[in-house]
Amino acid sequence: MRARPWMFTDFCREGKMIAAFYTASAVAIIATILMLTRVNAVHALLHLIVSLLAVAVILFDFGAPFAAALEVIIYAGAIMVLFVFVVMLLNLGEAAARAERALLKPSAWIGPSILTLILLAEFLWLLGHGVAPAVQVVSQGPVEVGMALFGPYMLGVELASMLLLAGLVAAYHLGTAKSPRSEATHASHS
Amino acid sequence: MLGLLWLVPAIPFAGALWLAVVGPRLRERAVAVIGTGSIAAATIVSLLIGAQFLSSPPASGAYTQTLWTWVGVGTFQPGIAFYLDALSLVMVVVVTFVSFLIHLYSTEFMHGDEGYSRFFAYMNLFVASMVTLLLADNLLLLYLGWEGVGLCSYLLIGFWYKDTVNGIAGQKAFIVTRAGDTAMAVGLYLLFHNLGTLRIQDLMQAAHDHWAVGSPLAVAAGLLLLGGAVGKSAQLPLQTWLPDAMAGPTPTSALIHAATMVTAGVYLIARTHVVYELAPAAQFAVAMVGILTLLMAGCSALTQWDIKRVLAYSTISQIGYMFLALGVGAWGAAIFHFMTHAFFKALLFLASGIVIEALHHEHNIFRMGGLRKELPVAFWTFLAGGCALAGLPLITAGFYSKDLILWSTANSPIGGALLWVGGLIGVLFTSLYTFRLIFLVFFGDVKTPVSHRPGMTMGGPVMVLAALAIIGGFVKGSFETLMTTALPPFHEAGLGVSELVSSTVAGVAFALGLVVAWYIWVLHPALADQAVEFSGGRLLHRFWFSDWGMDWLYDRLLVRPLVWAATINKNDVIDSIYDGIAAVTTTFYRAASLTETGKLRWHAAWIAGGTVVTLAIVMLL
Amino acid sequence: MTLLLLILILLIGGVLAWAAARRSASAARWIALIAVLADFFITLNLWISKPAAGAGRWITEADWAWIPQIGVRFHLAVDGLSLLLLLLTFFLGVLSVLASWREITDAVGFFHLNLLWILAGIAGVFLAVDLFLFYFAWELMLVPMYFLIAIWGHEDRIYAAVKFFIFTQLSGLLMLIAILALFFVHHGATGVYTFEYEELLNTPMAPGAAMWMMLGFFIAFAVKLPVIVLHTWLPDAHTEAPTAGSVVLAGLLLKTGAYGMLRFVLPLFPDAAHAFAPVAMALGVAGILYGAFCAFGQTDLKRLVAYTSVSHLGFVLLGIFTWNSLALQGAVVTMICHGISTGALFIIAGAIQHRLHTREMGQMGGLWAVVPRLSGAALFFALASLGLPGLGDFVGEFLVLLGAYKQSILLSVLATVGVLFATFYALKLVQRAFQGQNTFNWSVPDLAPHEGLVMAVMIVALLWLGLYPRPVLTTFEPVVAQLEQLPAGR
Amino acid sequence: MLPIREGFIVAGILFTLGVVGVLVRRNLLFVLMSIEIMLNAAGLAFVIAGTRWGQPDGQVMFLFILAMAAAEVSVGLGLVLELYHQFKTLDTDAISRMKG
Repeated sequence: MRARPWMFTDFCREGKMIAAFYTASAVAIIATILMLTRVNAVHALLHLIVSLLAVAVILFDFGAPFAAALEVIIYAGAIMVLFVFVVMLLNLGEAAARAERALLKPSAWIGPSILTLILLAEFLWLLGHGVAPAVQVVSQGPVEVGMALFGPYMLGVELASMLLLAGLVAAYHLGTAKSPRSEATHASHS
Repeated sequence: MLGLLWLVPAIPFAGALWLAVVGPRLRERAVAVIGTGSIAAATIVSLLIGAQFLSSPPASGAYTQTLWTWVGVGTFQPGIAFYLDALSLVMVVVVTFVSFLIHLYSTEFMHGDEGYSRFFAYMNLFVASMVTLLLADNLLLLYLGWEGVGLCSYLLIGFWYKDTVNGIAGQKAFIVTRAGDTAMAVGLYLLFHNLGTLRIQDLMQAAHDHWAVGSPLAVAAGLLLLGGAVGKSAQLPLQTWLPDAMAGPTPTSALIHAATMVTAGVYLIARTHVVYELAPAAQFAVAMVGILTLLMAGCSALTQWDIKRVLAYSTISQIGYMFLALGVGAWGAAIFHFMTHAFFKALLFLASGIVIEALHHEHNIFRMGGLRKELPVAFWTFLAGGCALAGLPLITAGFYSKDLILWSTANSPIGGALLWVGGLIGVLFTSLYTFRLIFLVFFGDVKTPVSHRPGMTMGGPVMVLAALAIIGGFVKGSFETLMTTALPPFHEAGLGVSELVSSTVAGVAFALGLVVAWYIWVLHPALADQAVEFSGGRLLHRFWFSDWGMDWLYDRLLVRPLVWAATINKNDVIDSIYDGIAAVTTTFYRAASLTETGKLRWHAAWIAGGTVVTLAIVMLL
Repeated sequence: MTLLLLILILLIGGVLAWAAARRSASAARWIALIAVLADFFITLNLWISKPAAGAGRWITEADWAWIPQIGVRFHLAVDGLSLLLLLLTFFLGVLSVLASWREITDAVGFFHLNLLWILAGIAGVFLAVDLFLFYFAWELMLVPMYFLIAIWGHEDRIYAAVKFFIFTQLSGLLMLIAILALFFVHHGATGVYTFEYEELLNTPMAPGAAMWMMLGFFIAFAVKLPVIVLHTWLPDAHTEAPTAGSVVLAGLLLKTGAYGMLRFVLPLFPDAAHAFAPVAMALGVAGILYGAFCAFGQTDLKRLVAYTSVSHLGFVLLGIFTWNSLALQGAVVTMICHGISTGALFIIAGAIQHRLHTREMGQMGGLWAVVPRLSGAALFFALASLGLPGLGDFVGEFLVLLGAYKQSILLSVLATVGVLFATFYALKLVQRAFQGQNTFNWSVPDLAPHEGLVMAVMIVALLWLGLYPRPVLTTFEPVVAQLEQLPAGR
Repeated sequence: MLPIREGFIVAGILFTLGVVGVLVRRNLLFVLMSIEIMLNAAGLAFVIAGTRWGQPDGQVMFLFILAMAAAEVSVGLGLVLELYHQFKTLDTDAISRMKG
């Protein structure tokens, strides 16, 4: 292993990292559960952001500081902000919340939750069989990731950029859909 | 002269073709001239050939004329070839002569009928096929003539097609005869397969060489050919079609269902006599068929009220006599009886035609009466025919031929006392129903006035036939010797009943029948009805009237179930298999489309379910 | 070269007819008629000039390389069997064009294109001696037939057309698999890639494989020659097709099935075919009896005639698999005469439908007085179909039965009973449609001159085949000799 | 010494919670949010795997998932707005025109 500068990760090598991992996981899971059960969209969004930040911490624990940073910047920062923006745009208000509460009867939860519990059980059973010993964490900083990205995954990067371009064009198109053309059709309808 | 043999079938065939194509446009007179002329020409040619044949018989006693090979495949080489020997000569001469008389008769009888040319076309086609049948050198050509006459009988029975009953009667006749023909066809396959040829003379020779007497193949062949003969000659068990065949015009009944076609079976058995000599069991079967039909038809004839049906049953009974003669080995006697029967039965039918025409198509004999003075021509000729049929001793031809049969039945090794007695009872029945007919129709008081008297073209043939019915018998001696050239002579054995004894006994039976008939239907007309009154009599009467219930039996046993099953299976049960397959696929499709509820959550749930199942499989395997 | 000409004339004639139709319908009809007549005379002179002179197996050949890489050659050849069937094809082709002279009024051009292309496909099937080309022609023949039924058909023509298409297409695929299997087995044995019929003839192969390949071919031909269980497409297709369609369908398409068996199933897999023979013969006899039984139950005139084809082709199947000279000759004669007699019955049925606008026999009755010449012709052909001696069908059926008797007495007797059943439906046809009272008091015109000509030609043909079939028999002689030499032949 | 297996368990739990969210919630927004969770859980699993083998590939895959999630959200929310504009409701069960 070549020498590299001191990084914050070295600090956490001792037992503190494991405790951080467990707390972050607990926070993530609780936040997600709260997010699912919320009636008000904005509350759910905030819980989701908390959950994403907790996942970022876990990522950091697993020696992927670059991924954790990205998670915070793009995922929590960009995507969630987009969500909040759209929710504000729709301004659902109290009526939607009440309707939501009507729909969320406990009975609605039973079917899917049974199904997902089976799914979870299968995960755990499969994990149980896989060999995953606790491993000495070797953190992979942005250097290694960058090297890999523009090494074997060159094609993947190009495709990702194409994907983002497509997303951009679609978003632009849908966004402007409410331009005069739809107004005209709207006018003709009424 | 013999070279013109091919003209005998060719001229009527050409006449038929010409009338079928051009006929409808010709006037009635022209059609009559062509129709009758062609048959007259055929008769003259056959008479000339007969004369030359008798005066200077060819060396081997037979003359063969081959026109062209019909079907040529490997060893199977049947040709369109004609074979003339004494047997076929007599048959052809009688058939052509009687046909000519009947054609002459029907020119006037069918006068005014809108299908006039069609009638003569069919009649000519019939004569052509009958002559082909008689002159056929090989069994395949015989089969062609055989089916041809069956076809013409179908066409002529259903001639007045406007009335569906006639159509159905024609259909019935054709189907029943073809049922017999299938048996005959199988017989042909058997003969060809085992003996390698269908040429009759070679066949007989091969049978003689290869088959021992009583060999199962010979018996099978004999029975199969008997099946064909029984179908065509309306013998037991396929006789149900002949009474219904009376739906056709009377000249047809006279020609086809009395004189010629129905005796085709007799000719077939006579022609293939070697097979029967090799198979005594089959020959005995022929005798049994003969005797049983003889008696059954005799009884049924007693109960009929339609003049033509009485004559129809009497035809079945007389052919029973011919089969009996064939069965006991008296080949010559059978042919002799064929000749005399052709004359007097045609006569009876034509005379009854005059009677029917005179009483505006009245068929019921109980509504006729006292025509003795009204229609003298019909009466005297009918009387002559009737006596010939019943067998008035010494004068009529019928007596000689029937007596010959009875005598040979008594004296033949196969026959015996039982068959002889049966024959005698038959004579009694015959004279009984004949004189019943004569007394009811011609004696007593006139019940329906006579409107139309027959002209010369109807009276002439009837009188000629009457003459033949009388003098026909005297040629017995020379006829016998002529027959021996083609058919094996009759060899006496058994009871040794002399000629004189059997003829006197027959004469007594005839007289008894005459007296009883006179007593019942002239002196005490009411007696017949009383006889039927008491319970047994009514049942018996109905039973005999419906031809011993056989027609009813066939209808219930064969016709109804087949028709019912066919209508049930109209849209083809096998088709339902494929409709079934189509239905199954549609149900699957419909079930699959139910899962398309359009709700997002359901789709997500299906996906999740799918992953669960796949993981489960991963886990388990 | 003449063989290629035969097909080209038809293909080009079809296109020309279609083009000409824009100007005038009768122009299209005349072009079609001339094209088929030309083909008929070419084949006729081919037949008359050298009836059985063919030195080797073929009378004449036309052979070009088509796709050399996989051994496919554009190889057309004629021997006794295919020459006779070609003659029948063009004979019925001319008559079907004549028969639909007045009946087809809409899209006449496209109709004649389809008709001529079917005939080209059928001629291709009879001529092709390269299996690849054979399969190509087999499919080519199918598509225009589908259009013919689907566009110019009667009431539920789409159902009938689709059913016909599925049945034939599916079985065609089985044959394709069998061809390819044979192709590769041959390569395995000899290392040569070829679809050439003569080379594929005696490829050594395992009996099991041979049986499967034989069945592949057999089922494809069994659907076309309607063997009893696979026959249900036939009544629908025949009833719904226009007259020309029915005539071509009954007269020719059924014969391609029988031809296929004689050309491919028997020679290519002699031992397998020999082992399979009893089953096929039993199927044939079952077909005869069941076909006749169903025909007897029908009330629709065309459906009745369609079922009679099932019965008659049962004889052909019986004849083919009896495998002796008598039965084989009988099978070919039956094929030809059935083509003519059933073709004629369909023309008559078409004429009646054209006049009365109904096929239900219940509504006919008493037509003899109204249309005597048409009824007379119908009677003649009904008698031909019930196997009256003196007409062609009888000669064929008698030979088949005679040959079958050598093989198995029971089957031959049952088949003869089948002939008796034939009487039932033929007489029912005549009785129900033409005799009896004119209850619906029809008054319709009798046969038109051109229809009369068609009828007369067919009557003469049947009488000639019935009384003097030797020319047909001698033409087919060499092929029978070849078939008999096969190891399994007796 | 980080417990890899527990890491995967957490990812699994998060993923299943996402699935429950998708199945239960009728509101389209909540469905989208649950999908985000599922994506996130998958990303986490990839990173943990990467760390387990000491390869940067896990993080590269995570990066791609991020890119995909971003594109998906932008389009998804665009559609949500369009849908809301059309149907005036976000209840997925109501919007079920695509019936079989």
